[in-house]
Amino acid sequence: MSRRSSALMIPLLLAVAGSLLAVDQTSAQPPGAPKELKIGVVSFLSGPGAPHSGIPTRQGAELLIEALNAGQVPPPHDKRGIGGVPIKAVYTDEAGPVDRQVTEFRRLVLDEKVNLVVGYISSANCPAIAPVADELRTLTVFSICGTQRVFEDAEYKYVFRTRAHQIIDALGIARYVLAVKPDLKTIAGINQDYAWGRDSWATFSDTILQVKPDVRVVDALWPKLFAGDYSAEITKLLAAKPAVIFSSLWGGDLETFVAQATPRGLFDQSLVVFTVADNLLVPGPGRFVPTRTVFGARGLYGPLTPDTPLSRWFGGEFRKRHGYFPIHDPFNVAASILGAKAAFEKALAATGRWPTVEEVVKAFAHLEYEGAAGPIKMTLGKGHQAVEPVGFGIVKSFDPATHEVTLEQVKTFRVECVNPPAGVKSVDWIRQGFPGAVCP
Amino acid sequence: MGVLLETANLTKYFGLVKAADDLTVRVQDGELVGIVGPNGSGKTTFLNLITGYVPPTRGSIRYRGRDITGLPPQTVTALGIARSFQIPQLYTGLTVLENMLVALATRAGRSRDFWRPLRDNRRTEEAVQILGQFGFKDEIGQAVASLAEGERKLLDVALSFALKPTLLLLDEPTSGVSAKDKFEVMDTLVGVLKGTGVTTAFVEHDIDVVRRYAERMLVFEEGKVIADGAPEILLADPAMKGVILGTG
Amino acid sequence: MERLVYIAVDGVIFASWLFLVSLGLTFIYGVLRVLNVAHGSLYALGAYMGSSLVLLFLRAGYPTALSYLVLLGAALLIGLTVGPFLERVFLRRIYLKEEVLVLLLTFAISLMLEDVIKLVWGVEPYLVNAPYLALGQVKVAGVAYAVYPFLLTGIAVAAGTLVWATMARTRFGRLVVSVIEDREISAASGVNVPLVFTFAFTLGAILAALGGAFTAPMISVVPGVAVEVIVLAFAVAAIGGLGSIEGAAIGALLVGLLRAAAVHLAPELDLLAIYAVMALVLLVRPYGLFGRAEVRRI
Amino acid sequence: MLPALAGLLLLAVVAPALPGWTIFLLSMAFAKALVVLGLVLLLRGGLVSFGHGMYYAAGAYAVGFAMKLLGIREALLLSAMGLAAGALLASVLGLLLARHRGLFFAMLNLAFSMILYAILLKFYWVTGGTDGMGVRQATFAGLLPSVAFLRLAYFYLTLGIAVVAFSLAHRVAGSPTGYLIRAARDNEVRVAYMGASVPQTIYRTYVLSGALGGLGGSLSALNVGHIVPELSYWTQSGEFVFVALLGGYGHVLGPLAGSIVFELVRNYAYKFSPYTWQLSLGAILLVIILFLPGGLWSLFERAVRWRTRWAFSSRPRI
Repeated sequence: MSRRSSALMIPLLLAVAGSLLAVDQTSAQPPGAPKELKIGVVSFLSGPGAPHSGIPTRQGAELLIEALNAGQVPPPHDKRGIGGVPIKAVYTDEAGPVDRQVTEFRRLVLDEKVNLVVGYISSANCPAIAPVADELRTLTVFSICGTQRVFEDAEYKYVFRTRAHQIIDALGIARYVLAVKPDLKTIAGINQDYAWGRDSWATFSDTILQVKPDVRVVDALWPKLFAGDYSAEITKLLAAKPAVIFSSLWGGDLETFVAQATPRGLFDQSLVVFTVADNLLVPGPGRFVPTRTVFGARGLYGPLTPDTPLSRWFGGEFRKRHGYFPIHDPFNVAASILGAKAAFEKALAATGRWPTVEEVVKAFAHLEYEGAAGPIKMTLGKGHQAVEPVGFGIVKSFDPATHEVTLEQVKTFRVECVNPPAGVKSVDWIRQGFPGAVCP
Repeated sequence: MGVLLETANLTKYFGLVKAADDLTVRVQDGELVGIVGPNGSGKTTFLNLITGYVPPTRGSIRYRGRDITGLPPQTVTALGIARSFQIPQLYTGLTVLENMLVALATRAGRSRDFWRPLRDNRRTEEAVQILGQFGFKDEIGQAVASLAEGERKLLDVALSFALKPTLLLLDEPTSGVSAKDKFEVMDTLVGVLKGTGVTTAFVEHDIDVVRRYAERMLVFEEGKVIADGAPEILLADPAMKGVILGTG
Repeated sequence: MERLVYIAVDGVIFASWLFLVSLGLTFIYGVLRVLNVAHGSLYALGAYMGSSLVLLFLRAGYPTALSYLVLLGAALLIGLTVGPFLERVFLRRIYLKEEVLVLLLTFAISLMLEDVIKLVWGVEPYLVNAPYLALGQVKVAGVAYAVYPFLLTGIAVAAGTLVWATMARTRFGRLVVSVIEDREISAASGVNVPLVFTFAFTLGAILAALGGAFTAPMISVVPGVAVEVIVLAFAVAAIGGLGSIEGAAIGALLVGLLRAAAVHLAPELDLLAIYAVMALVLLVRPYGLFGRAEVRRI
Repeated sequence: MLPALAGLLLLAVVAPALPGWTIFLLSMAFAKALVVLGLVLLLRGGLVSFGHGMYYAAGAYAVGFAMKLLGIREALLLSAMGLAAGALLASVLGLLLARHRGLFFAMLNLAFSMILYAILLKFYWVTGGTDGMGVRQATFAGLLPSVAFLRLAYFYLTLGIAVVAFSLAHRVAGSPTGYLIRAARDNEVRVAYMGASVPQTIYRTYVLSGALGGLGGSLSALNVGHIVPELSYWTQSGEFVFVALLGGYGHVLGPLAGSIVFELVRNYAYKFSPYTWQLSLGAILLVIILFLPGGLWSLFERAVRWRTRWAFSSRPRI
């Protein structure tokens, strides 16, 4: 990824520009504005979710919020803070039982008096938090949460998700597989035995069979979450010799699986596709990404990140601080904060005074804005659920020094190809053969 | 005077050890029987067999003409056979009074009662009265853990007695009680029992105690009953005395 | 036919790991009658210490061949420091009190250690698999297996035999047994019971750390490994009959083989396997495979 | 008991003045305290269950399904169904568990709870798997409280049920069965030699305990509005055991004290050390265990011992 090198000097220029602009921005305080805007940032700070999702999310939020307050973010988000108001972040841990999360959300809103909440990674937490957000009339922007059901099974007024749901990963990677292996005969899956794993596998296999009904599903393995040992699963996959193996493993489980499967030659035998492969780029001793596997980053992130001024700046700054180009989690939380910023400022522009939360959520719905890695369109779920393109490539090489992979046969799938149209449930859409899908 | 308890060829092996060897014993209504014999001669095993704590290897036990062989302690006890223990078996976490109240509640078949309080006036009254008979006055509020060995012994007996049994089996009621207190303890016991006419068998080491209180004496050795009769007659025979004292 | 071979091999591999992680737990329970929840944390400490020491070792340019000794060293380091510390400072205070209370204490300790680990090693995942790769592969029934897991089997057997031999053959073993039989009497007969406890707990801690250290090369060591391992260790120990080493071995084999069978024959049951075994065993044998009910003297 | 009731009454009066998040926190504390109370009844018999999350989950999912499949929305009715679900499950498993003692009782409970967890997870097309299922707002006597009063309504529901449950439990603790379970803990042989059945006493207590667990679960489901299989995960059960011992089981009010303190401590641990809350939580609990082995309740006990010597003098030593 040669373009990265050029990305390094740009932030300097921006920093200078930002500090020059800074002067007249402080004076631009809209009428009725609070002196600071409090944002609750929720992500896994402990437990297995921390290393690859929670901590990167927090790091991304810290970076962006500091830069916003300093007015150092490149256009179109160069306005200081949110609507000129500086941001104060309150970070908290997403680990712990669901009732604890609901208590924590209420504490953030009613005790810490945060103006909005961003974050949440676990699909189990978002459906629990959303109704509470509406009850407390608090703008809440989910940064990840895989499941598509949040907005397909319910409607929320104050809740938004600024990244695409799980469907694009598994559906997109299925399309990718069919593109690079037109003569596909057999598939197998190894996914953690919980909702994310189930949904991902269902989406993948349904899509494959929908497009190519003669494909045979030879196996579906369900190791428990955080199993730690995959010898038996690997043995079975080696014996079954499927052409393609689909996996939505993430975090430590993904790394453990890769570590145990590589020496046994699983990746030489079958084409293994990982929807969350970018987790392997998180720095740490002994990192490696197996070559000749299909690399997914849950959207266009990590090595697939489109080259925009914002992505160049964010990626560069993040690398400076943490030694690697950000994977999807930091980009996602940045998109959530920028989405809130855009919504606030849109409402602000409309009313000319500091907006009420109702005005903000009204402005947020169906918003189209520049995210940290390309445009975000709030299209689905009555304008509360974003759609994104997605891309994949096959790993050619991995450089442990820079934590970067080189991909080949990179293919990206436009929004209309991998996201269901508004008002259609993903599952039905796949079963009906993707009506209205526009694919390259 | 009918037969209350009757064992036929009662035998118990622990591995190769014969703890009970072909015991055939009859106990009549209203008797006060002393069971003697050296350590390990099978006295306690005899009680354990009757009360179903261990099942016999062979033989049968009839109580009031009914076969109770192999019935568990709780059933045997419910039929009216109560026992005390060599090592007092008490509820150490409860007070003396509460121990007694539990005994009275279970006797009244209230052990499954979820609702009415254990500690009602009538029951407390009776408990205090029975405890009084056994010499418990100020201690009744104390936790059992704080009692002296002799008191524990008495309470253990008192609990068995409180069940209003037809047959009361006492396992060394005076062991652990100092020599001089022994007779005091036994006087209290026998005093209480006399009035009620409860048939009683008690295991005892001290032959003076047996001579003084028992109407009839069973002598155990190596799991067998080697003699059965009035204490004064049996104890007249020095050989027998040797056996009992374990010196023969 | 191959399938059976696979089930057997995969089963034994998983069983070895299970045995290794439950040995220390069941041993400590056997001697101290303490269900040590912090066992999982000691395992995690062993894993982190193992990976970071091997990492330094290799970066310093030493040969991978010796890294196995480093893993062993890491286990001893953790066991010999943290073990006595926990026993002397905390457990010591509440022995002979309620079993559950001690259990509670170890739970609080494990909570704290979870974050202590985070503060010492950070949250970045450790994947130090050089020792794993160094041993290469071997083909079994046409399928490539990494050799390392078989080393794990060896270590499990060795550790098990060692503990067993210590208990059966050495003076320390006899002391421990006497303490298990009756604390009061052995104390009265001049046995330094507190010291025996410290030794026993330390040995248990070493075993826990050993499990972690030698698991480290085959996994990515991340926060939360402690939580995942402790309940497995409990289950295996309970199945075997808490305190019984041979029981833990049989229990581990049972669970290992059943899980392997589940993966190969009915993947949907993978999650259930271990708890199903545990429930069935305990229903048939209320005190575990090798456990005995304590009969009250009357 | 009376001073405690007075305290709760006071709480009920001042509730509307309390900050919103504490209302919810207290509601959860009370709901969980019911499960813990169930555990404590067993603990008085020397039995620990590492699987009571299973009854918590049973109650919660009873509510979930009653709403989803039967369309029942009446709060009291739903709680009753949670209670029934817990009792039903316990009355079946109790038959298998009555023979077990000590850690094996604990571990068998754990096994069952994990099996329930797996079942809830496997039948994801009904249960929503680990993503769980939502629980809609319940009605009170047919009325749906406005958002402003919703939390308060749930709080009063939970508080009310808790007060009733605790009073009943207090009465049970004083009943022959209540004493007999303690007697069994001390000496099963003697219980048998009084003609009572230990297994039966355990069974009856276990069913009651399961019912309380189910009740707590149903209230938790109503308050949280979302239920997940993790309710039955062993870590949740562990938390309950922890709170039980934290509160102390010398008195049926121990669980209430323990539950409230635990929720508050954890809440402030999250607030003041979000990155190391486990360390803070662990440290605080460690101190309590080392210096208050009798649990929090023993504090209160010491205070009132002189007045109510008899009532407490015989609490199980821990």
